[in-house]
Amino acid sequence: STDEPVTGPSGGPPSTGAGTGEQSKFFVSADYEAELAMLGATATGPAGKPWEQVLNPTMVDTASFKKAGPHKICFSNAALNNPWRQVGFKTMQAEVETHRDKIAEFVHVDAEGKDQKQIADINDLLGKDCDALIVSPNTTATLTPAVEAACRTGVPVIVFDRGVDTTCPVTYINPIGGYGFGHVGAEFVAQKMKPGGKVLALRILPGVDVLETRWSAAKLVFDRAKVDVVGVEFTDGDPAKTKKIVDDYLQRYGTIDGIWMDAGAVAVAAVEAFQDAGKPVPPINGEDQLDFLRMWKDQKLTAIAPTYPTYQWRTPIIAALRILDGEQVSNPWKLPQPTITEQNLDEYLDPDMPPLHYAMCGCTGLPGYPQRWK
Amino acid sequence: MQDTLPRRALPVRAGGPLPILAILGVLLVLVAIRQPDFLAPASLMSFLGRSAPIILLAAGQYFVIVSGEFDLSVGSLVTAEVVIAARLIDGDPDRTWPVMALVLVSAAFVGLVNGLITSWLRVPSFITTLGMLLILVGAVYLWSDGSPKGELSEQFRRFGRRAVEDVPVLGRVPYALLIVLLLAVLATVLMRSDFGRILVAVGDNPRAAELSGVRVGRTRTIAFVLSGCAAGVAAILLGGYSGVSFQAGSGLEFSAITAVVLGGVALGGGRGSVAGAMLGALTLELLFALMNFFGVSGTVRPAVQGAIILLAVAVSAARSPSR
Amino acid sequence: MTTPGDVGSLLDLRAVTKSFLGVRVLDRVDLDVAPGEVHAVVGENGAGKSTLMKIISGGYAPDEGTVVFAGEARRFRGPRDAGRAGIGIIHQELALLPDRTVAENIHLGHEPVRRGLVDRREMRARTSALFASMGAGPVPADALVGDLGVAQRQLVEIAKALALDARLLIMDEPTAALADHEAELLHALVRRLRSQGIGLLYVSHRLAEVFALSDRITVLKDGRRVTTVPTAQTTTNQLVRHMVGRDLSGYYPGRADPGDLGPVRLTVQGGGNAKLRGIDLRLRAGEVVGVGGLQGSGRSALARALFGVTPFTSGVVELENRPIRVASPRAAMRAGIAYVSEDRKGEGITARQSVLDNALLAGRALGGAWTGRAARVTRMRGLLDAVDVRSAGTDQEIRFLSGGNQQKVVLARWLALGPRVILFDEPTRGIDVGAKAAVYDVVRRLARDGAAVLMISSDLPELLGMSDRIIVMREGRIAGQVPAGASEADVVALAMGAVAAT
Amino acid sequence: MSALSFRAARRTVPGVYLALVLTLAIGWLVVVLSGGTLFTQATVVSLLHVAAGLGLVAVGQTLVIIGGSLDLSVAYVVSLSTLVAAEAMNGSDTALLPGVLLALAVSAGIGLLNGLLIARTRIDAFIATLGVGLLLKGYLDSGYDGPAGATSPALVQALGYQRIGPVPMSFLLLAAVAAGAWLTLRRTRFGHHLLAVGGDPEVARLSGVRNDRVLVAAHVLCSLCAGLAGVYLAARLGSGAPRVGTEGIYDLESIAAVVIGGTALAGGRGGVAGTVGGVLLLAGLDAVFNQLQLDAFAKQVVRGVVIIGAVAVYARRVIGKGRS
Ligand SMILES: Nc1ncnc2c1ncn2[C@@H]1O[C@H](COP(=O)(O)OP(=O)(O)OP(=O)(O)O)[C@@H](O)[C@H]1O
Ligand SMILES: Nc1ncnc2c1ncn2[C@@H]1O[C@H](COP(=O)(O)OP(=O)(O)OP(=O)(O)O)[C@@H](O)[C@H]1O
Ligand SMILES: O[C@@H]1[C@@H](O)[C@H](O)OC[C@H]1O
Ligand SMILES: [Mg+2]
Ligand SMILES: [Mg+2]
Repeated sequence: STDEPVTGPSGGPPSTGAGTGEQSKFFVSADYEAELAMLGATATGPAGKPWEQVLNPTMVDTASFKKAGPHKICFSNAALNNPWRQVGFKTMQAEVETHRDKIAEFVHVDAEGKDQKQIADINDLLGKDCDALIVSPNTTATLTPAVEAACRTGVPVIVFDRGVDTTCPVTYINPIGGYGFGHVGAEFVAQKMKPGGKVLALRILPGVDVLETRWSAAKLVFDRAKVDVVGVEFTDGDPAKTKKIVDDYLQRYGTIDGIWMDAGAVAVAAVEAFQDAGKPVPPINGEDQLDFLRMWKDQKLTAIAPTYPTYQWRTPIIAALRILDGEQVSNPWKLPQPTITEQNLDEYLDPDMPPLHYAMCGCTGLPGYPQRWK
Repeated sequence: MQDTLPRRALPVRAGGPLPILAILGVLLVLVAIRQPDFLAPASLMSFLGRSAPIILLAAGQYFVIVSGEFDLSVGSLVTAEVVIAARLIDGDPDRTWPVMALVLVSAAFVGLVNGLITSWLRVPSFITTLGMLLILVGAVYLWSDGSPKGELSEQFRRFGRRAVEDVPVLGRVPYALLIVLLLAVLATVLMRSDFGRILVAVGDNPRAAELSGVRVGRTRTIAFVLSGCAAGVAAILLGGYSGVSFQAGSGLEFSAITAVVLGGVALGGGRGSVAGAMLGALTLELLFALMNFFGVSGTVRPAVQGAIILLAVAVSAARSPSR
Repeated sequence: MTTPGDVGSLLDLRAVTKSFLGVRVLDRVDLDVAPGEVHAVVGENGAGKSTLMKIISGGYAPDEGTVVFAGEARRFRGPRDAGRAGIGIIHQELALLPDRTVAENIHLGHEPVRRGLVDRREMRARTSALFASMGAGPVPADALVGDLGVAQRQLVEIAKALALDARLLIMDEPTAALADHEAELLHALVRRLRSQGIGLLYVSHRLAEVFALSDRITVLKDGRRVTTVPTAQTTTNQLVRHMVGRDLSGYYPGRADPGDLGPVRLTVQGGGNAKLRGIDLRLRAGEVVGVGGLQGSGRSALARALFGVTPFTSGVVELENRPIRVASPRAAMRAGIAYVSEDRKGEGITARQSVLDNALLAGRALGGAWTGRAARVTRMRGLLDAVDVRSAGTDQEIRFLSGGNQQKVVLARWLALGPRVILFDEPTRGIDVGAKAAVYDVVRRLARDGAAVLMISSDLPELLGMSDRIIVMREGRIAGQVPAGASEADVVALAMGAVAAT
Repeated sequence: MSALSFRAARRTVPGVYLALVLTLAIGWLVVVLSGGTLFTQATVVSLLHVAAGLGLVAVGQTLVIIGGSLDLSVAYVVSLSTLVAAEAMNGSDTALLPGVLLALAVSAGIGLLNGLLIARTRIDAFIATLGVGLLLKGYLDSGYDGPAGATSPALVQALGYQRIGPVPMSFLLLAAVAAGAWLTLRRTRFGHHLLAVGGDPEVARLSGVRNDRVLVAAHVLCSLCAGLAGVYLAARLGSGAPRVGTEGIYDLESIAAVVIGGTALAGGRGGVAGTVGGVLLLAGLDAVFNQLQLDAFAKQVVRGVVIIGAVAVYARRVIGKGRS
């Protein structure tokens, strides 16, 4: 017998980068255009509940999955190894609690950031009579065969956050995405910095699609604006490493006029590096993590925070229940992806939450708030 | 594996800090050529300050290595202490001092446990401290639900972040640098004391030491405690420098061991100086800075680092007489 | 005397020279062995016998000189090379792996292979055949060597050398660990091998067997060949004179007069542990008590029990009439007992530390006052001078010193503590004559200053020359005691199992 | 001293299997009491898959550790091997064999480098393999920003997903490699020499063993095993994955499995049977924790305790044996 996916594995997405010769293979021009278009689109769905809203919905039929409750919902999680995922997972658990009547059991398996383990985990879950399977894949290409195998068992599969290279899941849920994130940050930095200045791009790690797309969009902006990107460095999300890198660049170039980041986790460390060196903090982008938002407010930074909201962790549960009720859902399910600017900054500042909490958790109304997230 | 024919005796005492000083000198010359401003007081001070934690960890690791053991747990100990400090202080400046004391005491305690397991249960220290690495990381994640909570106070952070301002000539002198200098002097004095000499003797030949009345297990345990303490101080400086994160100490054990070996200290014990170990750490940090000045891409740096380590260690292995 | 280089010789060494860390251990040594000849090599401890054997068998490369084997000049790249050429060796120190079986040890490096796999049945069969050919009792081929006793290990070592089908077989003190009847077996084996035309190099301190077995004898002294003589043309006395190089009288410092003896320092009653049984012992201040016995008879075990390394598990130990428990070396040191191990490299020195650090090690370990540390260093420098340590300075790493000077440093380490009881285990092993004399002086001086001295030695003349009385050990017990002035024969008789003479 | 005591010593099932049975039994009990099932087919398949990857690396690691050495570069060799295999195959079945061979050849080359550095240049194995690991990391980080290449579908089918009942082919591969390593250690000259070199290099040398060659060969075999693990992972993942080795922490985990299995870190003693037991124990813990949905972090703590505890038990035994 075999668990092999019928379609066989597929490679990475084709690299079409018309006019962007230097782009990485992660750059898909059509997706890029679509995402930028979505930044301006209005979402449908209940107001004030962005996790239920959809941008450009394309509904799919799910009648074949209709099933009487209560359900057993299974979740194969890539990892719980950073605050973003921790906040998201707590939000997901709280969401599950709001559906106690419909969800009899919620099974969660943590792959600890290992592709190999996640493939085994998915296989394991397939033997557990799950009514729906939610997957947050660790790596796009390598998890594709396992997700395909899951689809073939007939269980409704819902993928969110990072994607897979197959359309077999019932739906793929995530916010607008990396191109949007990267573009917003880069546009801001390019506009606010002194013309012809030097930008340092700080990245977490290579190879994760949602992060790669952020950088490829940013690169496009900087190329067009003829900004001098003096360095692209990986920080591993380590604040100490970040500070050292920024410090070194300040040594080397005397001044840096803009900082672009593909994720906000180490934004505070980057800002501190300027402060500690006694240099003015240049235009910078972070994310919706509270430590950065507070610093932005307190230090009056020239900043912006594109987001990749953690409220997206609520949506897979909602989607699963809708699918099991036979209701139509959108595929892909694109969630709004708000940007925090100087104008709306105050809305997101919550002095009671811990510094590494993400403002866009959409969790204030959920059971256990705020204690669960502290 | 190796022939046992002793090679010709060397005029230089093996394990001394001379070779590492030579490497450091070469790197400094390269810096001076490529980025002369780096050697200006302001940037040099900041460089030394931010290098303080790894220098301390190298010193701590030195005690353990020179006594013939390994400590793989220091990186995760640093992480654990930073995370614990943040959660306990939770932004409240009044808790700074008690928590700092707790950090030091608990780090020493972890060292004590490492030492006791190694010398009483006779578990090779590689395994003891590997297990401890897993336990510490797991426990601290478990305790904090997988993401650091709370916040370090400004008072806590100043040791790793702030400086004595307006010093003549030097400008800002980071507290971290002062702390590391103080501890370096203490470490050097310690290594010249009876205890220090005994520690090296234990690493050289534990049987001979034991038959001369040395309490080998106790001596090695103290070395682990010292390594734990160094990790505690490093945690205070590193937490201060960059704030709380789960990455705070990751991989530092390997950097520290590498630094110690670069500094002329023999794995297996019995040879090398604590000054050499600390200079090894400084050299490693300078190497990173240099790679930046030469624009070596971040992703290629590990390769350059690996090549230089292999080269440096191969050269000194070829120079030193076989055991 | 036969001139080296006779036509038809199997092995022919010319002017072989070897230095370790700058110390010349072999100095232009010539040696030849004919097929079917047993050529004995004798000399004091440290004369260079084992080093020479290792050079012949490829363990070391000579610094200078040539090795001609079977008519061909050779430069062996290693023991494997020599083994292939037909040279087998039984090492003085057992070269066996305790975690491997007898058969695996015997065949290490030349395992029989069938269809690509090690043929274990063949290995077992060959092992049994080897032991049978040696006339030895059964040693289980599948036993772990670590589970065997020392005599059996020695047999394994011999079998291992025989397994090679060597044309030249080197035996470096093969009978040292063997009881009489086992030694007899070995002698028979040697004769049989000789009759098969195999050349044998036979190193031994047992002069009786040297005379019984060998055709020619070469005497080494301080790394030089003193003489090579046909066995039939020499006598024990001549040989000893060649070995020692001077008259033995006057070599050892004077003994204690009965009036010099002080109170009883140390007594043991019914002492026993895994290696020792029923030890009754009394050491008085001012006396040097020698300990004789064959290798493996428990002499070191006695010293190690007294020093708390492997403590007595039964019996009573009293120091100056107060019962003490010596559970560790540290406890022994606190009680005023010192111990100079027979294994200087493994247990005596910390090779890469300085002379001074080595000398201060015990004092530091006992710790105590922070004050007076400078004085301690000054005192130690004086002491190192007093025992005449020759080094490039007290900062020099001790491994660069000659064995004798290393030993003097170890002595200084203990002298500084002013021990009331001091245990010497083979204190002159592997050190040169001059250093030996210095060691003897120190030993005697310690006794005169009121210490009780226990001195283990395998060197019978030394034992007889130094001791005020000699206790002889056999199989973990004290077999008996002989007074000062006894003969070698008296000691050997006791050691070999004769009834106590006194 | 007797032959009897020897036989007992040799035949003892490595203690790790007792621990394994206990762990699985207790785990099974706890899982059942909490209303789940531990030994479903899917769980067993998953467990064996996880064991296969780690097991291949750990078997190789066993060889170098027995020889008194160590390999900290295996995690990078695993990653590199997935990439070499997948890129060479590029999704085509015809390139299957060349792809596999190329991956293995590259891995062997790295093992050769490790071995030569350690045996010839006499750099401590810890630093040598750490340094080589860094070289590889630099290559991987700068050369790859994500999965690359495509594994031949036939290999994916055969090695990645095919199974016989609940036993995946990959586990059979592990079984075969382990059996081969077992045979090598016990029944080949090389194996005997390796145990000797690890046990006492001087004794080995005096007995005519060419220590250098033996050690180099052990490192080549170790890297080959890591390379094979890479080929398996390429089959499992469908492409080359530049970080799969480090994500899997194959370096430290393989060493942990080896010592849990009773092989002495100092060399000269131990075997692959114990290692396989150690791997199954670690994978079994994974399975139990998965079923109980306990935190990965709690598991980490348990792993740490198990590793120290297991070795403490072995150390106790050796001391006990030495004293008796
Ligand atoms: N590997 C070595 N390194 C340094 N010195 C050595 C080494 N091997 C032997 N020596 C020294 O060389 C000298 C000769 O030693 P060797 O073992 O050849 O003497 P021996 O005649 O066999 O003595 P014994 O009768 O005690 O066995 C001694 O002083 C010894 O300490
Ligand atoms: N590491 C070891 N493993 C097993 N047996 C050993 C070991 N070391 C020593 N022995 C043996 O234990 C027995 C008692 O040892 P002990 O050293 O007391 O004898 P000895 O009479 O002093 O011999 P030697 O003349 O070699 O010093 C001897 O047979 C000795 O060779
Ligand atoms: O999981 C990812 C998280 O680690 C990063 O911080 O943001 C994007 C997510 O896809
Ligand atoms: Mg000898
Ligand atoms: Mg002895």
